Amino acid sequence: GCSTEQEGSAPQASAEDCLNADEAQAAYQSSWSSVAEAFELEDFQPTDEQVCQVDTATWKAEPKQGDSYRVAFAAQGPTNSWGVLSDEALRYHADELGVDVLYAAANGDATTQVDNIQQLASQNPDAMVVVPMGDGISGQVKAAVDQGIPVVLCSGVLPSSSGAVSTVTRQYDLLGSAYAEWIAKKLDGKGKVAILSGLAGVPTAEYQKAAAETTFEKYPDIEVVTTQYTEWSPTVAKTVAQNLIASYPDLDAIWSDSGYGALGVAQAYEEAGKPVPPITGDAINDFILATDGKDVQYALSTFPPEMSSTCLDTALGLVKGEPVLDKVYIDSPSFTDADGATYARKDCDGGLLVPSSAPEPLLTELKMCKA
Amino acid sequence: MTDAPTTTTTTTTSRLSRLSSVLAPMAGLATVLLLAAVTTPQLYTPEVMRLVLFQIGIIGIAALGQTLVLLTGGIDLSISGAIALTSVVLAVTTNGSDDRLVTALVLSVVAGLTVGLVNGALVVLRGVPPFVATFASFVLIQGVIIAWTGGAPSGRIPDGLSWLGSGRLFDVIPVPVLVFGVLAVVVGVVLERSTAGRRLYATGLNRDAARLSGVRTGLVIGSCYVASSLLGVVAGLVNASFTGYVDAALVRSLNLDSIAAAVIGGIALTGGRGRIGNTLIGVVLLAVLLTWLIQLGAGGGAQLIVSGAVIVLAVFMQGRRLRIPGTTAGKKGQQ
Amino acid sequence: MTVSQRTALGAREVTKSFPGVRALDNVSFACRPGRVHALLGENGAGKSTLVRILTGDQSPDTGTVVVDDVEVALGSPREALAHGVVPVYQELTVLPEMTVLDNVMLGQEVRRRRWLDSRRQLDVVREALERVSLGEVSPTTLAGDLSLANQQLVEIARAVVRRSPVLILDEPSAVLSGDKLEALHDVVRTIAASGTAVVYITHLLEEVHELADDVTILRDGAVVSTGPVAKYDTDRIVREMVGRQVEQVFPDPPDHGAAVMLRVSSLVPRGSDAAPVDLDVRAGEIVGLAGLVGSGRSRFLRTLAGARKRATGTVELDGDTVKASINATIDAGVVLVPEERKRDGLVLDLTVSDNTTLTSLGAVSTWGLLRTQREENAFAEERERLDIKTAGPRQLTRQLSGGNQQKIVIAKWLQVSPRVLLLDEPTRGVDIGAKNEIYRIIRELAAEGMAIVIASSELAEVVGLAHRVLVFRDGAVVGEVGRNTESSEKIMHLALGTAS
Amino acid sequence: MSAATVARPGPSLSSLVRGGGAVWVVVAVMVVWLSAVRGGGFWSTGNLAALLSGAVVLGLVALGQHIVVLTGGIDLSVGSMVTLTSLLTAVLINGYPIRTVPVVVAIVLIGALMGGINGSLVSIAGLPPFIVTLGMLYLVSGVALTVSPTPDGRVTSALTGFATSTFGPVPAPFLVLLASVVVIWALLTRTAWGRHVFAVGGDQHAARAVGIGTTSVLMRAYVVSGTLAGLAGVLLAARTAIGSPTAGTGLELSAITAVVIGGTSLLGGRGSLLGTMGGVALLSLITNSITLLQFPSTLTDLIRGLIIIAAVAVFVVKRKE
Ligand SMILES: Nc1ncnc2c1ncn2[C@@H]1O[C@H](COP(=O)(O)OP(=O)(O)OP(=O)(O)O)[C@@H](O)[C@H]1O
Ligand SMILES: Nc1ncnc2c1ncn2[C@@H]1O[C@H](COP(=O)(O)OP(=O)(O)OP(=O)(O)O)[C@@H](O)[C@H]1O
Ligand SMILES: [Mg+2]
Ligand SMILES: [Mg+2]
Repeated sequence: GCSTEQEGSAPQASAEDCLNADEAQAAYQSSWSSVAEAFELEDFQPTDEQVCQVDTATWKAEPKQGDSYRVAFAAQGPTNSWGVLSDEALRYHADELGVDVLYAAANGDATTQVDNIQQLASQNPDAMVVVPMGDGISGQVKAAVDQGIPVVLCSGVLPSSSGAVSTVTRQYDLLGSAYAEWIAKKLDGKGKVAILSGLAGVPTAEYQKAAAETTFEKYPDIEVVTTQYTEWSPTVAKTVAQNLIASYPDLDAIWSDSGYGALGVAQAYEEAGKPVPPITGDAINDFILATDGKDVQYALSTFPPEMSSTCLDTALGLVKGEPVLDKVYIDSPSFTDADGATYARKDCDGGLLVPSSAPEPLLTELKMCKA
Repeated sequence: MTDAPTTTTTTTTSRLSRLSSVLAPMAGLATVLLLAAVTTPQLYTPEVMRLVLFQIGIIGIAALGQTLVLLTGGIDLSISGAIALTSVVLAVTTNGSDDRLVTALVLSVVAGLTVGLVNGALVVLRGVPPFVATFASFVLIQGVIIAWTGGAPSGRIPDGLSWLGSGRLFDVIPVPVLVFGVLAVVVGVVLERSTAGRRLYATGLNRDAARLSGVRTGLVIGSCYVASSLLGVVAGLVNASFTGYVDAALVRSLNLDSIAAAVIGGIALTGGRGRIGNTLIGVVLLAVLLTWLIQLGAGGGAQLIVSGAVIVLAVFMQGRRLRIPGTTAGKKGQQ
Repeated sequence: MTVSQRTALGAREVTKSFPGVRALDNVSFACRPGRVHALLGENGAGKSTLVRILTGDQSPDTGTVVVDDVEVALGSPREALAHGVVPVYQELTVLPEMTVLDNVMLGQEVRRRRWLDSRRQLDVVREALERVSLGEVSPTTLAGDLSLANQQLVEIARAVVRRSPVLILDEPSAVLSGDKLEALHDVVRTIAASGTAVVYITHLLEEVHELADDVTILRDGAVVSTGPVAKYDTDRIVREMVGRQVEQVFPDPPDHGAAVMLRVSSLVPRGSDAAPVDLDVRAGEIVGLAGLVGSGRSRFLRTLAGARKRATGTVELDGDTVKASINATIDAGVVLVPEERKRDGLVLDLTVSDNTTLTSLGAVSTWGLLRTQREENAFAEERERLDIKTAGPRQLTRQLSGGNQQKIVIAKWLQVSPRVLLLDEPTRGVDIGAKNEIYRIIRELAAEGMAIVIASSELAEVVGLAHRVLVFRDGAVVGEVGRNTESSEKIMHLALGTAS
Repeated sequence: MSAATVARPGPSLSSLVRGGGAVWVVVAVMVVWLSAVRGGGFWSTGNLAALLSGAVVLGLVALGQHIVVLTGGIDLSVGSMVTLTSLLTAVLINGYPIRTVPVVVAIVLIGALMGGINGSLVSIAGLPPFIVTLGMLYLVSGVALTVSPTPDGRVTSALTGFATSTFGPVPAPFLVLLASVVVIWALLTRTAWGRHVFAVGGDQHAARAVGIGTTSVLMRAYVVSGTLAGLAGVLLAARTAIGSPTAGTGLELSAITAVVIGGTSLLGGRGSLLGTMGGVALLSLITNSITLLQFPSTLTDLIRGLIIIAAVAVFVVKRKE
């Protein structure tokens, strides 16, 4: 094998193979249009994406052990409140359905997850749900699929080379560019913007940032004056924001990928006695509560952790031979400061992403909300 | 050969060598300040300088604890664990209300004491290398926090503490830097002027000789780990009250700033060498550097590259002093 | 036999300064093939510094090193070795965690192609060990498990394997006695006979006439005299070394009290399988401990002082039991001047004053804060009493000569007004002038009523100082010898196990 | 006499620890326990393969760390070196089969080069290893992020095929680890350089005094460590197929833990390869068993922490009195 051709660059499945595409395509479009509507964006087009139905005959199977299905879950692990809820929502749903779960946590690390997937696959589960920690796990996902285990990607994407049967997620591109478009609208296409990304090198952060950068490039009069990392920590975000205030006193808006980032920024501006510029982020309860009754303009959306229960449904659908799409796009409410108050949950933990579609009993069980 | 003239030579040489030990970090500081003047002149505005001061406070408090441990010839990787643990204890026990603040403070101190005692016991009683002992307790602290909070900690820090993190004296000087200043003076006096400090230096320089002279070296070393963890608790209080929220990101990150600051300033890893002034300069250098890097708006990669280069460079400049003394085979005796 | 006029190894006008000290001052020196050249001088005269320069371990400020009549620049010991200059440094360089075999072959491994040739190595090591009288030691034992004396011999075995034209031995005999010392002398003689030039540094002046062909004497970093050994009797050597007349006389020790002050009953150090030791010492009494190297004196003293764990035994002071911990022992007033001064006795990088007050910090402080004035007064007092030669209280202890360092150790203990003073090899590596002063101090302290136990490998010293001498063999006391004319002989017999 | 015999048990444990055997006892106990609790699951070919391939990267890095620690140093930069080399492997190959061999060779050389930088700063400039490699940790991570802040590049199917191919239950990459262990073992025990590593770590001044070129000994130790990190990077890239700028984060601490649990002294000059590999085996087993036994996810870190702390407390090599 010393071909000078690049491997795997051939285009994948062509349009003709695509089954039952229309309905699926509509679901995809709607996940974009709902954001466009919430943020009142006029020209917000989804990126090209083709959604098809999976040929379920390939994956239909009886439980390999006992009467109930065993689904392996390669999770992110409880490294933050998102991870906790993602884990627990899937388990809760599995309990409801009477499905066994084989669990492994990556603690946010792709390399660990490679080992996890291999080990889970070796336990020969009926299906596998993977919350991808980075493209690096593609090879191992492929190996699991080749081994005959249907793999559903959950809350993230992998290159098509991974061979994953279905992907259940909300799009990073969607969030990144929606926030950027909202800012552009607020600024009328003109002004100085700072980008506050999460953790350098981590796909979740980098893909959203890249989408934002692409969007801002469309507006010649919007200047991205600086790009900083908040490590998704309010402490770091506040420190960074204080620096921004000092060096760019005339900043017009701040693009942030996280509510924790936004929280730190809001605090820094308030302490400096300056109005908080329009800001974006994900909808953590803390941020909404903290800005309640204050004049802060924001646009928030979520990347809901409880979508993991949909991931489980999808995986079970595969093995039961039910119709399943190869890409399932999760929609989640997006909102701006106008509706913030209606989404705030005083009875819940600050780290909760609102509105949460997780079952209330689960939230109380996890002590995230009061009963 | 030991007549009058040598007296002056020895005192001047020792004064010179003391000066030279802070010369390298001073040069580093000057370099960074100079680079900043060219690249980001806004660093010299009062607002940004205040941010530098704040950074000094935040990094400095932990660096003081680190200095004590480094002087015993140890190292404390668990400081960032103590910092995280404090904020979690605060949030969980108070749930954001001021009513149980005192209980929470007491519990934080107890938590800090426990961490310090575990470290001290591992190092002193079991002879575990400090690097590994404190790393192990760092992992354990993470485990405790995650098991306790059922995953990611979150919650509010009581407002009654917010002055500690965000307050300013006369509207100018950030409270954290004041806290650091007071603690630095205390640690400085202990090191330079107290019997405890003398015992600490003796232990760090030659543990065997100190022990045989009646110094309770185990107690000295153990106390340093406890002090370090307690200073970690103070740093944790400042840190938590800075934003008012528990920072889940802190729990997982092994923050080496305190070590970097002490070592850049000229505290030797071999123990017994270095003064509070060294730490002070190291802290200032690091604080200026970090602020400058943010001002520069360089990406994550460039920030890391510059930090790494500065660490290596700072130590390179004081390299001669840190080299294993060429004529003594005494490495083993000192541990 | 005609003496070759070639300079196998030499120095030309070498000067070397350290901060505050001129260690070598324009030193010239030459050593001829096949001859043993004794290098003598007080502590701190610069002998070891000269060795380090001759072997490339340090570089001279000015001057040059000559090897085989050619001036060479030596950048490291490695280069010196390449020129055939083999040193045995004063500080042990045996690695305790490695086997004897690896230690001997270190840096001169026998290789076949790129790999170690274990069989050849073993042969070489066996032969070398045999030569230094360590034939019974297995090459696979860890060097750290050997006694200090045997470790020193391993080091010499390492040098023997090199078969180099120049061999430098810096105080090789300091930790040797009896058979081992004889073995060392034999090795040195054979090596010299085979044409090697040997530089030999020692404080044992008897050795000089037994071994040396030539003598060079250093004083304060300068060569004061050099020539064939025949021209030097012991008196002259001592006079040139210290620059004045010195006489070693041991007047009778002052009378001691009758009441037993320190009572040690059936003491056994942990990890020892020797018979228990009993010892009674009266106020003002000086008890000597004699024995061959490795006979267990140091171990006994360390255990008595609480620095080592006891297996069994009790220690009583004036009838009160002393607990078996170092701090309890110190608090009771029993203190130890340890054998390894630099490792156990002093914090070399603290100042002389800091070291002196380390044991009595409570007394020089109020509320835990040190009072500089009180510290300096305390030091000044001891400096006066013990005649410590130092630039001042702020001088680093490292910069002091060996004898003065030893005085600092004693000074630090005098600070706590001890009842019992345990001294382990108090004059090892101490020059003759300082030695006499230490003897004077010991006698004075005894006269003040202190009980003193002194372990020493120098027979004359124990016999001369002590009221009575206990002889150790294999960790146990095998006899007691009083103060009389035949005591030395009796002690030797007891120590060697040849007593009838 | 009796007193002396009573005191025996101490030395035997300590000699077991010194020889590196102690940690294997624990590994054996864990294996027996896992077999009893989850026999089928544990001994399944798939699980064994997972266990073994999970150990490869850590094993290689620990191997390099072992040598550096023997010299009395420490290498905090190995994790970042693995990150950079694995990222570069993927980015440089980028799916072109023709590039596979030259890139793999180049990457291992890059590893050696980075090790060389560490080595020269430590040996020639005489700087403390802790800080040099801490600085390098930041520096190299920074370079990796500069090369690509997002997962990037792609290795060829030849490499991924190698990573996934097995001989029975033994994954091919594990054989690379085995081969490296054998080579390093031979270097340490059968060459003069190996002896010198111990000597330099035991007492650098003594080593210099007997004419050992301490500079080159140290230099080579760091170069070997870097080379092994490069090799680990290649294997990691082969396993993950795609390069990531954070792949090796935290590896250095695991590697140091493995070395210390294995009974090697951080002061240098003492330690056994057997022990270090035991440390790697133990850490891999812990990870494996956490998933195998399905511990509650919130307790896994606590369990891991408790085991590590117990292991270091029991298996630490004490200074001789
Ligand atoms: N590295 C050093 N730094 C400072 N001073 C030193 C150093 N090495 C030696 N000296 C000083 O140089 C002088 C000569 O020391 P040297 O060790 O050569 O004496 P010596 O003749 O070997 O004495 P001894 O008989 O005690 O071994 C002493 O005053 C010593 O304190
Ligand atoms: N590091 C060591 N490890 C094991 N055994 C040792 C060690 N050091 C000394 N020993 C043994 O302990 C015994 C007593 O040694 P010790 O040093 O107390 O004797 P000593 O009479 O004081 O001799 P020296 O004159 O060398 O001090 C000897 O048998 C010796 O071999
Ligand atoms: Mg000497
Ligand atoms: Mg002795």
